[in-house]
Amino acid sequence: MNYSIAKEPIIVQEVIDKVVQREAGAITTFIGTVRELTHGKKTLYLIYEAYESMAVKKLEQIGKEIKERWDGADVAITHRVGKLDITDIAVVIAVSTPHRADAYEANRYAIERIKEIVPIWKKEHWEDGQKWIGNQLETVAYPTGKPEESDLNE
Amino acid sequence: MNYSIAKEPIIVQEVIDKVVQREAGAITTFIGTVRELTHGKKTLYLIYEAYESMAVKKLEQIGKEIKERWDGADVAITHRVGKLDITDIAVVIAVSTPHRADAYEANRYAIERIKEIVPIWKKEHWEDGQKWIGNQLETVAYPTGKPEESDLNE
Amino acid sequence: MNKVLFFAHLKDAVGEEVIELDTNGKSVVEIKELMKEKYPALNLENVMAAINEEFASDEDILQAGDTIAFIPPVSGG
Amino acid sequence: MNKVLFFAHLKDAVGEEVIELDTNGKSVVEIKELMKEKYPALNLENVMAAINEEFASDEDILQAGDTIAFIPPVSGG
Repeated sequence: MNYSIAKEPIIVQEVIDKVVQREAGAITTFIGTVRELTHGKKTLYLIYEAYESMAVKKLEQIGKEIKERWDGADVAITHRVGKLDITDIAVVIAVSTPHRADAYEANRYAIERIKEIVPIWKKEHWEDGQKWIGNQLETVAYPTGKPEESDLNE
Repeated sequence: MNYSIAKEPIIVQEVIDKVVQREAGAITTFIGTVRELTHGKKTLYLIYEAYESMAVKKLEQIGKEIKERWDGADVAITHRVGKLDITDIAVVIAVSTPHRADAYEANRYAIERIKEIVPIWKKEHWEDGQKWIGNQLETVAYPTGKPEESDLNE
Repeated sequence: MNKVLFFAHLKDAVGEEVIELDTNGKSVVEIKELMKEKYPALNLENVMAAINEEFASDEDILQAGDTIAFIPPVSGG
Repeated sequence: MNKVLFFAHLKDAVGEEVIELDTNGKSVVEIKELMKEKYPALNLENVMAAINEEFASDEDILQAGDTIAFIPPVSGG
Protein backbone atom coordinates (compact mmCIF):
# COMPACT_ATOMS: atom_id res chain seq x y z
CA MET A 1 0.00 0.00 0.00
CA ASN A 2 2.69 2.53 -0.97
CA TYR A 3 0.15 4.57 -2.96
CA SER A 4 -3.06 5.67 -1.37
CA ILE A 5 -5.87 8.19 -1.10
CA ALA A 6 -6.62 9.18 2.51
CA LYS A 7 -9.83 10.50 3.98
CA GLU A 8 -8.16 11.23 7.33
CA PRO A 9 -5.16 13.50 8.10
CA ILE A 10 -1.91 12.11 6.72
CA ILE A 11 0.76 11.06 9.23
CA VAL A 12 4.04 12.02 7.53
CA GLN A 13 6.10 9.46 9.43
CA GLU A 14 3.89 6.62 8.21
CA VAL A 15 4.64 7.55 4.61
CA ILE A 16 8.37 7.82 5.34
CA ASP A 17 8.39 4.42 7.03
CA LYS A 18 7.30 2.79 3.77
CA VAL A 19 10.51 3.77 1.95
CA VAL A 20 13.16 3.07 4.61
CA GLN A 21 15.73 0.66 3.17
CA ARG A 22 19.21 -0.43 4.29
CA GLU A 23 20.67 0.52 0.90
CA ALA A 24 19.33 4.07 1.02
CA GLY A 25 21.33 6.96 2.41
CA ALA A 26 18.78 9.62 1.57
CA ILE A 27 15.05 10.06 1.98
CA THR A 28 13.32 13.18 0.69
CA THR A 29 9.75 14.07 1.45
CA PHE A 30 7.52 16.61 -0.18
CA ILE A 31 4.62 17.84 1.92
CA GLY A 32 2.05 19.87 0.07
CA THR A 33 0.10 22.07 2.46
CA VAL A 34 -2.87 24.37 2.02
CA ARG A 35 -1.55 27.89 1.57
CA GLU A 36 -3.57 30.88 2.77
CA LEU A 37 -2.77 33.20 -0.14
CA THR A 38 -2.64 32.33 -3.84
CA HIS A 39 -2.09 35.22 -6.25
CA GLY A 40 -3.03 37.56 -3.38
CA LYS A 41 -6.43 35.96 -2.80
CA LYS A 42 -7.29 34.57 0.63
CA THR A 43 -8.32 30.91 0.75
CA LEU A 44 -10.65 29.84 3.58
CA TYR A 45 -10.45 26.11 2.94
CA LEU A 46 -10.22 23.55 0.12
CA ILE A 47 -12.18 20.49 -0.90
CA TYR A 48 -10.23 17.74 -2.64
CA GLU A 49 -12.08 15.13 -4.66
CA ALA A 50 -10.54 12.08 -6.36
CA TYR A 51 -11.49 9.38 -8.83
CA GLU A 52 -10.07 7.16 -6.19
CA SER A 53 -9.46 3.82 -7.90
CA MET A 54 -7.88 5.48 -10.93
CA ALA A 55 -5.89 7.91 -8.78
CA VAL A 56 -4.26 5.00 -6.95
CA LYS A 57 -3.38 3.37 -10.29
CA LYS A 58 -1.83 6.60 -11.56
CA LEU A 59 0.19 7.04 -8.35
CA GLU A 60 1.44 3.48 -8.85
CA GLN A 61 2.38 4.36 -12.41
CA ILE A 62 4.40 7.36 -11.19
CA GLY A 63 6.22 5.09 -8.72
CA LYS A 64 7.02 2.68 -11.54
CA GLU A 65 8.32 5.50 -13.75
CA ILE A 66 10.59 6.67 -10.94
CA LYS A 67 12.01 3.20 -10.30
CA GLU A 68 12.81 2.89 -14.01
CA ARG A 69 14.60 6.24 -14.06
CA TRP A 70 16.38 6.27 -10.69
CA ASP A 71 18.25 3.16 -9.70
CA GLY A 72 17.44 1.76 -6.27
CA ALA A 73 14.64 4.26 -5.61
CA ASP A 74 11.66 3.42 -3.42
CA VAL A 75 8.54 5.60 -3.42
CA ALA A 76 5.39 6.14 -1.33
CA ILE A 77 2.67 8.71 -1.99
CA THR A 78 -0.48 9.51 -0.01
CA HIS A 79 -2.97 12.14 -1.17
CA ARG A 80 -5.74 13.41 1.05
CA VAL A 81 -9.34 14.07 -0.02
CA GLY A 82 -12.16 15.96 1.68
CA LYS A 83 -12.12 19.34 3.41
CA LEU A 84 -8.71 20.79 4.23
CA ASP A 85 -7.96 23.90 6.26
CA ILE A 86 -4.98 26.25 5.93
CA THR A 87 -1.68 24.41 6.72
CA ASP A 88 -3.38 20.99 6.45
CA ILE A 89 -1.44 18.42 4.45
CA ALA A 90 -2.83 17.60 0.98
CA VAL A 91 -0.08 15.26 -0.21
CA VAL A 92 3.04 13.53 1.10
CA ILE A 93 5.63 12.06 -1.26
CA ALA A 94 8.54 10.06 0.19
CA VAL A 95 11.42 8.85 -1.95
CA SER A 96 14.48 6.94 -0.78
CA THR A 97 17.60 6.40 -2.89
CA PRO A 98 21.19 5.35 -2.28
CA HIS A 99 22.49 8.84 -3.19
CA ARG A 100 21.00 12.18 -2.29
CA ALA A 101 20.83 13.90 -5.67
CA ASP A 102 18.49 11.20 -6.95
CA ALA A 103 16.21 11.54 -3.93
CA TYR A 104 15.60 15.21 -4.69
CA GLU A 105 15.16 14.76 -8.44
CA ALA A 106 12.87 11.73 -8.20
CA ASN A 107 10.70 13.43 -5.58
CA ARG A 108 10.37 16.52 -7.75
CA TYR A 109 9.41 14.35 -10.68
CA ALA A 110 6.64 12.75 -8.60
CA ILE A 111 4.90 16.02 -7.70
CA GLU A 112 5.07 17.29 -11.28
CA ARG A 113 3.56 14.06 -12.57
CA ILE A 114 0.81 14.15 -9.93
CA LYS A 115 -0.20 17.55 -11.27
CA GLU A 116 -0.34 16.08 -14.78
CA ILE A 117 -1.97 12.66 -14.63
CA VAL A 118 -3.58 11.86 -11.27
CA PRO A 119 -7.37 12.40 -11.25
CA ILE A 120 -7.68 14.61 -8.18
CA TRP A 121 -9.34 18.02 -8.15
CA LYS A 122 -9.48 20.84 -5.68
CA LYS A 123 -12.23 23.34 -5.09
CA GLU A 124 -11.07 26.58 -3.54
CA HIS A 125 -13.35 28.38 -1.12
CA TRP A 126 -12.84 32.11 -0.66
CA GLU A 127 -14.86 34.66 1.28
CA ASP A 128 -16.65 35.69 -1.92
CA GLY A 129 -17.14 32.36 -3.65
CA GLN A 130 -15.82 28.97 -4.66
CA LYS A 131 -14.41 27.35 -7.78
CA TRP A 132 -13.06 24.03 -9.02
CA ILE A 133 -9.47 24.70 -9.96
CA GLY A 134 -8.32 23.48 -13.36
CA ASN A 135 -4.95 22.43 -14.59
CA GLN A 136 -2.50 24.38 -12.47
CA LEU A 137 0.25 23.81 -14.98
CA GLU A 138 -1.53 26.21 -17.31
CA THR A 139 -0.09 24.36 -20.28
CA VAL A 140 -1.56 21.70 -22.56
CA ALA A 141 -3.94 19.54 -20.59
CA TYR A 142 -2.05 16.24 -20.38
CA PRO A 143 1.56 16.28 -21.45
CA THR A 144 2.80 12.73 -21.46
CA GLY A 145 6.53 13.32 -21.09
CA LYS A 146 8.54 15.02 -18.41
CA PRO A 147 7.26 18.38 -17.22
CA GLU A 148 8.50 21.36 -19.20
CA GLU A 149 10.88 23.83 -17.63
CA SER A 150 8.12 26.42 -17.46
CA ASP A 151 5.95 24.06 -15.42
CA LEU A 152 8.65 23.80 -12.78
CA ASN A 153 8.51 27.43 -11.78
CA GLU A 154 5.17 27.46 -10.00
CA MET B 1 15.73 26.41 18.38
CA ASN B 2 15.44 25.72 14.63
CA TYR B 3 19.07 24.55 14.48
CA SER B 4 20.30 21.88 16.83
CA ILE B 5 22.62 18.99 17.54
CA ALA B 6 20.81 15.98 19.02
CA LYS B 7 22.17 13.21 21.20
CA GLU B 8 18.91 11.24 20.98
CA PRO B 9 17.07 9.89 17.90
CA ILE B 10 15.59 12.67 15.77
CA ILE B 11 11.79 12.84 15.49
CA VAL B 12 11.19 13.96 11.89
CA GLN B 13 7.79 15.47 12.65
CA GLU B 14 9.28 17.75 15.32
CA VAL B 15 11.64 19.25 12.74
CA ILE B 16 8.81 19.67 10.22
CA ASP B 17 6.62 21.38 12.83
CA LYS B 18 9.19 24.17 13.17
CA VAL B 19 8.73 25.33 9.56
CA VAL B 20 4.94 25.14 9.16
CA GLN B 21 3.64 28.56 8.08
CA ARG B 22 0.31 29.74 6.67
CA GLU B 23 2.06 31.32 3.69
CA ALA B 24 3.85 28.10 2.70
CA GLY B 25 2.38 25.63 0.23
CA ALA B 26 5.36 23.31 0.20
CA ILE B 27 7.57 21.69 2.80
CA THR B 28 10.48 19.51 1.76
CA THR B 29 12.46 17.37 4.13
CA PHE B 30 15.79 15.68 3.62
CA ILE B 31 16.47 12.73 5.90
CA GLY B 32 20.04 11.46 5.81
CA THR B 33 20.18 7.85 6.97
CA VAL B 34 23.05 5.47 7.64
CA ARG B 35 23.51 3.34 4.52
CA GLU B 36 24.80 -0.20 4.81
CA LEU B 37 27.02 -0.18 1.72
CA THR B 38 29.35 2.61 0.58
CA HIS B 39 31.51 1.86 -2.45
CA GLY B 40 30.72 -1.83 -1.90
CA LYS B 41 32.04 -1.85 1.67
CA LYS B 42 29.73 -2.92 4.49
CA THR B 43 29.29 -0.46 7.33
CA LEU B 44 28.44 -1.85 10.79
CA TYR B 45 27.74 1.47 12.46
CA LEU B 46 28.87 5.10 12.54
CA ILE B 47 29.98 7.50 15.23
CA TYR B 48 29.20 11.17 14.64
CA GLU B 49 31.08 13.83 16.59
CA ALA B 50 30.46 17.58 16.49
CA TYR B 51 32.08 20.78 17.65
CA GLU B 52 28.65 21.43 18.99
CA SER B 53 28.55 25.17 19.70
CA MET B 54 30.19 26.03 16.38
CA ALA B 55 28.06 23.49 14.49
CA VAL B 56 24.87 25.18 15.71
CA LYS B 57 26.25 28.57 14.61
CA LYS B 58 27.07 27.20 11.17
CA LEU B 59 23.62 25.64 10.79
CA GLU B 60 22.15 29.04 11.69
CA GLN B 61 24.36 30.62 9.04
CA ILE B 62 23.03 28.16 6.42
CA GLY B 63 19.47 29.05 7.41
CA LYS B 64 20.31 32.73 7.03
CA GLU B 65 21.84 32.15 3.60
CA ILE B 66 18.69 30.31 2.49
CA LYS B 67 16.36 33.05 3.68
CA GLU B 68 18.41 35.59 1.74
CA ARG B 69 18.25 33.52 -1.45
CA TRP B 70 14.70 32.10 -1.33
CA ASP B 71 11.92 34.52 -0.50
CA GLY B 72 9.61 33.45 2.30
CA ALA B 73 11.62 30.34 3.18
CA ASP B 74 11.71 28.93 6.69
CA VAL B 75 14.32 26.36 7.71
CA ALA B 76 15.01 23.87 10.51
CA ILE B 77 17.94 21.48 10.76
CA THR B 78 18.77 18.86 13.39
CA HIS B 79 21.93 16.75 13.20
CA ARG B 80 22.47 13.74 15.41
CA VAL B 81 25.72 12.82 17.16
CA GLY B 82 26.85 9.60 18.84
CA LYS B 83 26.55 5.99 17.65
CA LEU B 84 24.19 5.37 14.74
CA ASP B 85 23.14 2.02 13.30
CA ILE B 86 22.11 1.22 9.73
CA THR B 87 18.93 3.15 8.72
CA ASP B 88 19.25 5.48 11.73
CA ILE B 89 18.73 9.15 10.94
CA ALA B 90 21.84 11.35 10.95
CA VAL B 91 20.28 14.60 9.80
CA VAL B 92 16.87 16.10 9.08
CA ILE B 93 16.47 19.29 7.06
CA ALA B 94 13.02 20.85 6.71
CA VAL B 95 12.35 23.81 4.42
CA SER B 96 9.03 25.50 3.79
CA THR B 97 8.40 27.98 0.99
CA PRO B 98 5.35 29.48 -0.74
CA HIS B 99 6.16 27.62 -4.01
CA ARG B 100 7.40 24.09 -4.43
CA ALA B 101 10.41 24.61 -6.70
CA ASP B 102 12.07 26.76 -4.04
CA ALA B 103 11.46 24.16 -1.33
CA TYR B 104 13.45 21.56 -3.28
CA GLU B 105 16.27 23.89 -4.26
CA ALA B 106 16.71 25.46 -0.85
CA ASN B 107 16.70 22.06 0.85
CA ARG B 108 19.33 20.78 -1.56
CA TYR B 109 21.43 23.83 -0.86
CA ALA B 110 21.27 23.13 2.88
CA ILE B 111 22.65 19.60 2.67
CA GLU B 112 25.45 20.66 0.34
CA ARG B 113 26.44 23.49 2.70
CA ILE B 114 26.34 21.15 5.72
CA LYS B 115 28.91 18.98 3.97
CA GLU B 116 31.10 22.04 3.42
CA ILE B 117 31.07 24.16 6.56
CA VAL B 118 29.46 22.46 9.58
CA PRO B 119 32.02 20.97 12.00
CA ILE B 120 30.64 17.43 12.28
CA TRP B 121 32.64 14.29 11.57
CA LYS B 122 31.77 10.66 11.12
CA LYS B 123 33.83 7.61 11.93
CA GLU B 124 32.86 4.56 9.93
CA HIS B 125 33.12 1.16 11.58
CA TRP B 126 33.52 -1.86 9.32
CA GLU B 127 34.13 -5.51 10.16
CA ASP B 128 37.86 -5.02 9.54
CA GLY B 129 38.49 -1.59 11.02
CA GLN B 130 37.40 1.98 11.54
CA LYS B 131 38.27 5.39 10.13
CA TRP B 132 37.36 9.05 10.49
CA ILE B 133 35.93 10.07 7.16
CA GLY B 134 37.27 13.24 5.59
CA ASN B 135 35.68 15.70 3.25
CA GLN B 136 33.13 13.68 1.29
CA LEU B 137 33.01 16.30 -1.39
CA GLU B 138 36.48 15.18 -2.46
CA THR B 139 37.20 18.68 -3.68
CA VAL B 140 39.03 21.59 -2.11
CA ALA B 141 38.58 21.55 1.62
CA TYR B 142 36.31 24.55 2.22
CA PRO B 143 34.76 26.15 -0.83
CA THR B 144 32.94 29.26 0.25
CA GLY B 145 30.49 29.63 -2.62
CA LYS B 146 27.77 27.36 -3.87
CA PRO B 147 28.65 23.70 -4.35
CA GLU B 148 30.10 22.82 -7.74
CA GLU B 149 28.10 20.70 -10.17
CA SER B 150 30.49 17.79 -9.60
CA ASP B 151 29.76 17.86 -5.87
CA LEU B 152 26.09 17.36 -6.52
CA ASN B 153 26.43 13.91 -8.02
CA GLU B 154 27.35 11.98 -4.87
CA MET C 1 -24.99 -1.08 -19.97
CA ASN C 2 -22.16 1.28 -19.08
CA LYS C 3 -21.32 3.48 -16.14
CA VAL C 4 -20.53 7.10 -16.89
CA LEU C 5 -18.66 9.02 -14.17
CA PHE C 6 -18.45 12.78 -13.63
CA PHE C 7 -16.07 14.65 -11.35
CA ALA C 8 -15.46 18.17 -10.07
CA HIS C 9 -17.37 20.85 -12.07
CA LEU C 10 -18.84 18.14 -14.34
CA LYS C 11 -20.47 16.46 -11.35
CA ASP C 12 -21.93 19.84 -10.31
CA ALA C 13 -23.32 20.38 -13.85
CA VAL C 14 -24.82 16.90 -14.15
CA GLY C 15 -25.99 16.74 -10.56
CA GLU C 16 -24.78 13.15 -10.18
CA GLU C 17 -21.44 11.36 -9.97
CA VAL C 18 -22.58 8.20 -11.80
CA ILE C 19 -25.22 7.53 -14.42
CA GLU C 20 -26.02 4.24 -16.18
CA LEU C 21 -26.34 4.37 -19.94
CA ASP C 22 -26.09 1.96 -22.86
CA THR C 23 -23.18 3.38 -24.87
CA ASN C 24 -22.08 0.01 -26.21
CA GLY C 25 -20.20 0.34 -29.52
CA LYS C 26 -20.00 4.14 -29.35
CA SER C 27 -16.73 6.07 -29.45
CA VAL C 28 -15.56 8.48 -26.76
CA VAL C 29 -16.25 11.47 -28.99
CA GLU C 30 -19.76 10.19 -29.75
CA ILE C 31 -20.49 9.77 -26.06
CA LYS C 32 -19.22 13.30 -25.42
CA GLU C 33 -21.72 14.64 -27.99
CA LEU C 34 -24.48 12.58 -26.38
CA MET C 35 -23.66 14.03 -22.97
CA LYS C 36 -23.66 17.60 -24.25
CA GLU C 37 -27.17 17.07 -25.67
CA LYS C 38 -28.38 15.44 -22.48
CA TYR C 39 -26.82 18.04 -20.14
CA PRO C 40 -26.67 21.48 -21.78
CA ALA C 41 -24.78 22.90 -18.77
CA LEU C 42 -21.96 20.38 -19.24
CA ASN C 43 -18.69 21.95 -20.41
CA LEU C 44 -16.41 19.25 -21.80
CA GLU C 45 -13.69 21.61 -23.01
CA ASN C 46 -10.22 20.27 -22.12
CA VAL C 47 -11.90 17.27 -20.54
CA MET C 48 -10.22 13.88 -21.04
CA ALA C 49 -11.97 10.53 -20.92
CA ALA C 50 -10.83 7.40 -19.13
CA ILE C 51 -12.15 3.95 -19.96
CA ASN C 52 -11.80 1.49 -17.10
CA GLU C 53 -9.42 3.83 -15.26
CA GLU C 54 -7.00 4.39 -18.16
CA PHE C 55 -6.86 7.55 -20.25
CA ALA C 56 -8.58 6.96 -23.59
CA SER C 57 -8.50 8.73 -26.94
CA ASP C 58 -11.51 10.19 -28.76
CA GLU C 59 -11.67 7.20 -31.13
CA ASP C 60 -11.72 4.47 -28.48
CA ILE C 61 -14.93 2.39 -28.52
CA LEU C 62 -16.86 1.37 -25.41
CA GLN C 63 -17.60 -2.32 -24.89
CA ALA C 64 -20.41 -3.74 -22.77
CA GLY C 65 -19.64 -3.30 -19.09
CA ASP C 66 -16.93 -0.68 -19.61
CA THR C 67 -16.87 2.34 -17.34
CA ILE C 68 -16.20 5.72 -18.90
CA ALA C 69 -15.13 8.65 -16.74
CA PHE C 70 -14.82 12.29 -17.74
CA ILE C 71 -11.68 13.83 -16.30
CA PRO C 72 -11.36 17.63 -16.13
CA PRO C 73 -7.84 19.04 -15.92
CA VAL C 74 -6.49 17.75 -12.63
CA SER C 75 -5.46 19.97 -9.72
CA GLY C 76 -4.12 17.66 -7.05
CA GLY C 77 -0.80 17.98 -5.27
CA MET D 1 45.65 31.36 28.54
CA ASN D 2 43.91 29.82 25.56
CA LYS D 3 41.91 26.70 24.97
CA VAL D 4 42.97 24.51 22.05
CA LEU D 5 40.36 22.02 20.76
CA PHE D 6 40.92 18.86 18.74
CA PHE D 7 38.28 16.81 16.93
CA ALA D 8 37.97 13.51 15.06
CA HIS D 9 41.36 12.02 14.10
CA LEU D 10 43.16 14.97 15.72
CA LYS D 11 41.61 14.13 19.07
CA ASP D 12 42.75 10.54 18.65
CA ALA D 13 46.31 11.69 17.85
CA VAL D 14 46.52 14.14 20.77
CA GLY D 15 44.62 11.92 23.21
CA GLU D 16 42.56 14.86 24.48
CA GLU D 17 39.80 17.09 23.20
CA VAL D 18 40.94 20.22 25.02
CA ILE D 19 44.29 21.49 26.19
CA GLU D 20 45.13 24.80 27.86
CA LEU D 21 48.07 26.72 26.47
CA ASP D 22 49.32 30.29 26.43
CA THR D 23 49.30 31.15 22.73
CA ASN D 24 48.58 34.83 23.25
CA GLY D 25 49.83 36.95 20.33
CA LYS D 26 50.70 33.95 18.14
CA SER D 27 49.23 33.43 14.68
CA VAL D 28 47.25 30.37 13.63
CA VAL D 29 50.14 29.09 11.52
CA GLU D 30 52.56 29.53 14.44
CA ILE D 31 50.25 27.57 16.74
CA LYS D 32 49.98 24.83 14.11
CA GLU D 33 53.80 24.53 14.08
CA LEU D 34 53.83 24.45 17.88
CA MET D 35 51.26 21.64 17.91
CA LYS D 36 53.20 19.58 15.37
CA GLU D 37 56.32 19.81 17.60
CA LYS D 38 54.32 18.93 20.71
CA TYR D 39 52.40 16.02 19.09
CA PRO D 40 54.46 14.32 16.36
CA ALA D 41 51.47 12.05 15.45
CA LEU D 42 49.32 15.08 14.65
CA ASN D 43 48.51 15.44 10.95
CA LEU D 44 47.29 18.98 10.24
CA GLU D 45 47.08 18.58 6.46
CA ASN D 46 43.87 20.11 5.11
CA VAL D 47 42.95 21.11 8.66
CA MET D 48 41.29 24.48 9.14
CA ALA D 49 41.38 26.54 12.32
CA ALA D 50 38.48 28.29 14.00
CA ILE D 51 38.91 31.08 16.52
CA ASN D 52 35.94 31.49 18.86
CA GLU D 53 33.80 29.30 16.60
CA GLU D 54 34.48 31.17 13.36
CA PHE D 55 36.78 29.91 10.61
CA ALA D 56 40.11 31.75 10.79
CA SER D 57 42.96 32.29 8.34
CA ASP D 58 46.59 31.30 8.94
CA GLU D 59 47.54 34.90 9.74
CA ASP D 60 44.90 35.56 12.40
CA ILE D 61 46.36 36.28 15.84
CA LEU D 62 45.09 34.80 19.08
CA GLN D 63 44.14 37.17 21.89
CA ALA D 64 44.00 36.30 25.59
CA GLY D 65 40.99 34.12 26.32
CA ASP D 66 40.42 33.14 22.69
CA THR D 67 39.62 29.52 21.91
CA ILE D 68 41.26 27.94 18.89
CA ALA D 69 39.85 24.74 17.37
CA PHE D 70 41.40 22.57 14.70
CA ILE D 71 38.78 21.45 12.18
CA PRO D 72 39.55 18.49 9.90
CA PRO D 73 37.54 18.26 6.67
CA VAL D 74 33.95 17.81 7.81
CA SER D 75 31.85 14.74 7.03
CA GLY D 76 28.43 15.40 8.49
CA GLY D 77 25.12 15.10 6.68
